[in-house]
Amino acid sequence: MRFLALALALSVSASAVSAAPAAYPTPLPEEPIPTVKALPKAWPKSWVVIHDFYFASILDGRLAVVDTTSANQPLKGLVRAAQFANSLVSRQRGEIYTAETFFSRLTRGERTDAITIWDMETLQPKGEIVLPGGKRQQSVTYPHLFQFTNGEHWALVANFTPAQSVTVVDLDARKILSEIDLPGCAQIYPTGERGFSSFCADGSMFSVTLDDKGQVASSKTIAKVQDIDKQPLFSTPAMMGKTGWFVSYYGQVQGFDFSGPVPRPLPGAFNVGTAEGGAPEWRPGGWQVIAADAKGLLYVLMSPNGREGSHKDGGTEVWVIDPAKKARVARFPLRSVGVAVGVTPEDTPHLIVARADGVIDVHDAATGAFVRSLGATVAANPILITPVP
Amino acid sequence: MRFLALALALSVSASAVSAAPAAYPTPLPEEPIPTVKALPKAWPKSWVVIHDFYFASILDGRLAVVDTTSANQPLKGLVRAAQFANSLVSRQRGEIYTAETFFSRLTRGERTDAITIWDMETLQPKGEIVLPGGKRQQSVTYPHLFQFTNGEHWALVANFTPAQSVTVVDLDARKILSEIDLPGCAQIYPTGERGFSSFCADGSMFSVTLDDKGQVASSKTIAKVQDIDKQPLFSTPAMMGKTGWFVSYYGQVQGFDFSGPVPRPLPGAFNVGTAEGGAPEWRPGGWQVIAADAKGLLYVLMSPNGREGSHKDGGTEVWVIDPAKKARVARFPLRSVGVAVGVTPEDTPHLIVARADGVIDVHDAATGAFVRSLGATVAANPILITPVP
Amino acid sequence: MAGFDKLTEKFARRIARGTSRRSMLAWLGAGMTGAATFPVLPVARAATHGGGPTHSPVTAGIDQDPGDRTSCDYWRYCAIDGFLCTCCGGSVSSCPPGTEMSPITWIGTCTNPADNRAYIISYNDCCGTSSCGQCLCNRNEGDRPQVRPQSNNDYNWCLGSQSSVYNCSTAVIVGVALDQPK
Amino acid sequence: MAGFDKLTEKFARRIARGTSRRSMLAWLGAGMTGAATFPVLPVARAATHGGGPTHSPVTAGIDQDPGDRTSCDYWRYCAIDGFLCTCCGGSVSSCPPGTEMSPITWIGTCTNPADNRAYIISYNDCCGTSSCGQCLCNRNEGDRPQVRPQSNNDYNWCLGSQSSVYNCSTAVIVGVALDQPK
Repeated sequence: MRFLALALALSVSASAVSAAPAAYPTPLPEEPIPTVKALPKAWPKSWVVIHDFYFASILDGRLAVVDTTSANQPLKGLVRAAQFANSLVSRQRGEIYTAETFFSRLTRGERTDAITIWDMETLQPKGEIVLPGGKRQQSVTYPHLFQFTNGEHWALVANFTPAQSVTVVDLDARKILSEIDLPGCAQIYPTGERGFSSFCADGSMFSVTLDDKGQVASSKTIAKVQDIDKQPLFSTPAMMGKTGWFVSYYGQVQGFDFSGPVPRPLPGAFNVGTAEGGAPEWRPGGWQVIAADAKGLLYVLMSPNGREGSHKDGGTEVWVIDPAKKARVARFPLRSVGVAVGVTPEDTPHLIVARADGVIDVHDAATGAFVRSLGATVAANPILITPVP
Repeated sequence: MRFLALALALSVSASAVSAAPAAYPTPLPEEPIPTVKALPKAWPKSWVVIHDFYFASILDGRLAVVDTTSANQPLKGLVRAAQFANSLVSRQRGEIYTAETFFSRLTRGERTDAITIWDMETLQPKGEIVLPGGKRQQSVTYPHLFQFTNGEHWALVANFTPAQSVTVVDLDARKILSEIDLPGCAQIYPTGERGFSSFCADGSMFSVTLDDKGQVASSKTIAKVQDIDKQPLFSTPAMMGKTGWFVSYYGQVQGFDFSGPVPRPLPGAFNVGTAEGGAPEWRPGGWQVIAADAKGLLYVLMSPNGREGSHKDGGTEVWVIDPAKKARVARFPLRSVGVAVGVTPEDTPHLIVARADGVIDVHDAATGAFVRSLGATVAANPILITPVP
Repeated sequence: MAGFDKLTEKFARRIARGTSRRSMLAWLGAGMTGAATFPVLPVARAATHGGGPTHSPVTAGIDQDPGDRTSCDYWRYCAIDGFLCTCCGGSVSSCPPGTEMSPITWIGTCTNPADNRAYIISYNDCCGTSSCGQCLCNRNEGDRPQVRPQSNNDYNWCLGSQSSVYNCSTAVIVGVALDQPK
Repeated sequence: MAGFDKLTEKFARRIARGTSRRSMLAWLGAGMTGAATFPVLPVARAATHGGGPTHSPVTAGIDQDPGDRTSCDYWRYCAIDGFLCTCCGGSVSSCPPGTEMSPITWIGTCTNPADNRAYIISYNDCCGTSSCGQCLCNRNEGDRPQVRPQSNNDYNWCLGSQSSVYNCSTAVIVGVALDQPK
């Protein structure tokens, strides 16, 4: 305590009274400690969750909660999304779920896979569900590796060891229900009340219904739903209710109705069309290349430099497609190369564009007009935009 | 296996023979898998270890092993240095040691502090020594929070809870020997054969000798070794053998002889001097502001914008000081603002400068002439340069 | 050290209970070996940016507390070291959702250019979420070596918190200094 | 799936034993559901830089294997996705010290502009050390959706390794393709 006493003496000595100006007779008030912000119980419809893949430290990925109306304080908070994580947001449950992987010594040691449950008001973890087997699929984040089913009471987690399977998780009971083998198939598209479908390597779709224990009740294969060689579909669709709209590397649009126990490919695939200025041609390009609004329009990120291998290069325009009319209804130029697009469910919807340089731009979804930029202030590598339905 | 078989069939189909030009009758050879590089058993004297504090993910900090002679492949490998880590390199033991902190769920959960032992040839971990109590000091990395003693058979780890103490670790037996309370004192300067000294808040130095069990054998306080108000010393000295040369925020140079059991302040502190062009004046500035070469010269990073609070701003010149003559012998302009300096023990020594923009520049230590830049290619936030003695 | 630990613990508990600033400052005046906040990126001030390329400032809305709180130049940040919570989902005096405010930290003294008073600023860190990554700011007016913890901003003060992982730093007014900063 | 796992394991063990490339390729030809390497940063190619602002290229030193191996444009990187090991302490065909090479990965086919041959390139990832952070490169010639793992570079193939933490990617010649890439 001898040294401590001396230190204290020194700390007290560092001071000499000053007079405050008459203009402000009262000092600024003291502020309470500790203070931690909370979020509104019901997030505004202008908020989105942006997945930051965080290339510089993939094991330290995160979700950014973003207020797209705020140009000066868009970042409302961060949620951990460690090591090739996936995430889900449930407004009805008031929770965010992250499917993550941890090692006991950061980069090495014992591996633990778990779903972490986060409260949407506090962004604090409320619990976790450990995923057995160390088999959770690690990929650049695709939304359809982790999905709800059974009215958001359950979640489905993709596994890849490289053996493919799906783990069925009861979010209410916080326990594992089952694991379903899925040889040769990938991605999870919730189907019907309790089940899912996946694309398979032969171009078919494999569909499973689950019983109330999470076991396979029935399964079915729908042959030739896509031609992977000639029209490979991006894995991430735009969802309109229970209809998923997929676009191919070459701009072909294909809908699937996932409302029933067996998925139904919608007849009449069509193309987003062509345009001048392509070198050699316009094609969809980016990581999340298609989004839907509440009115039933699709927004497709397009690259003018379409060629073999350009499908992840991002795009400089968004083409608005009406799938009912099977026609393009507008072209919106972007301010820079975008890699992901999303549309907010606001009364006046906005098109949110995550750019390759990390900047988030907000456009009017009806006109394409630029509204505001959030700058590169919420994520280093924004690759997915999740509006909160 | 049905889907698998189909996938395989598809993978085989992707092909059509071509003719190779006559100029190259033989194809390039196949290359072995797996192949992992190793480092030379004796690292060249041109190599340094650069601590990357990694602000974007402090929990994922790392050490870069850097060949300062290579402008196109300077990065030889990375070693984990997690969560405000400290490190030591022992050429005689052929090992690197990192003092780190881990959480079981990356950012939360159970905390484990440990020293990890890395092999200098393979950069693979060879083992770890768990540090009890979750009390390891976490700071922006200072070299003197983790030091050798007892001929590199032991290590000393600084703790801060904010209670201050030092943990004595037997590196040979890989076990904890003792914990020594150090109230009011900070930093660890190895002293004599088996012991250390620390600066204390009243301006004194507290010195401890250890017995062969790592317990305190004797201790001593040397009063008034620095005036923290008037000439605060940067905590990181330049070491010349067992003499530590410290510089103050205002350029005062003070040596300490740590060769005996009790440190001996060298008489005759002096100043690095002044120069034209200061606005308002030249002062040392940066994170690692002083380095020594084998000839007995000191290299001090200097800022022309010296003022209260400028001591971490980095510097635009390096001033070469001869402590024997107590005189400045040269001024070297840098290409940009430097934050850390080191001098290699090469036959022709080089001054290595880590810049605020992450670029590493190499200068001739004798003339100051710029030799090469390594670019911003080894570390995001290089804050310490450790030549390998 | 037991006595010091007890003091610290007591201080933490007082803050947790929301004890009045006045009593806390009295206790501080009685002599806390304060301690510091967090990291330094040399020249971080230059690297700092606000909420966007051309964004409107985040202000208190009153003339007596002037300046943009997303800017490293804001008066309360005279000795801060880290990511500004104002850019991270928190504010100048509150932590972002999902984090925990460190119960104790180091105390700086900054002069408010509007009322010319010297305020005691507590640079509490927000903990338990990884590096925010936005608005890195390092200013060192009054910063002294680690041997004087109450005047050094290089310590990670995510220390009384459940996790020591650092997210961002606040700059909370905890009182008016009896004296001017040196 | 047991059969597939056994195959994979067998493949891994063969590689670990250094079995000749020829027998491996024969096995591949017999039909491996290859699988992919790793992440994508869209437009990462533009962001990629070499070893320094103005550095000399890192080359094979022979005319038959032209190009700078620290550049994303190098011919072998036609379908790579990640940090180039050539910039990380490894080389085009070896992992940096301290990492472990993933035993299996996905296989691309790239044309060597010098000899005009199509080579089978194995993009083995290096694992157990965190993101290298240098020379991020993403090219997608021949990349197909994840449903075809052997043709998709978004999987993290640090999978047969002790740790799944990804450091960088190699581009190893494992043979000459019988056929040209599409």
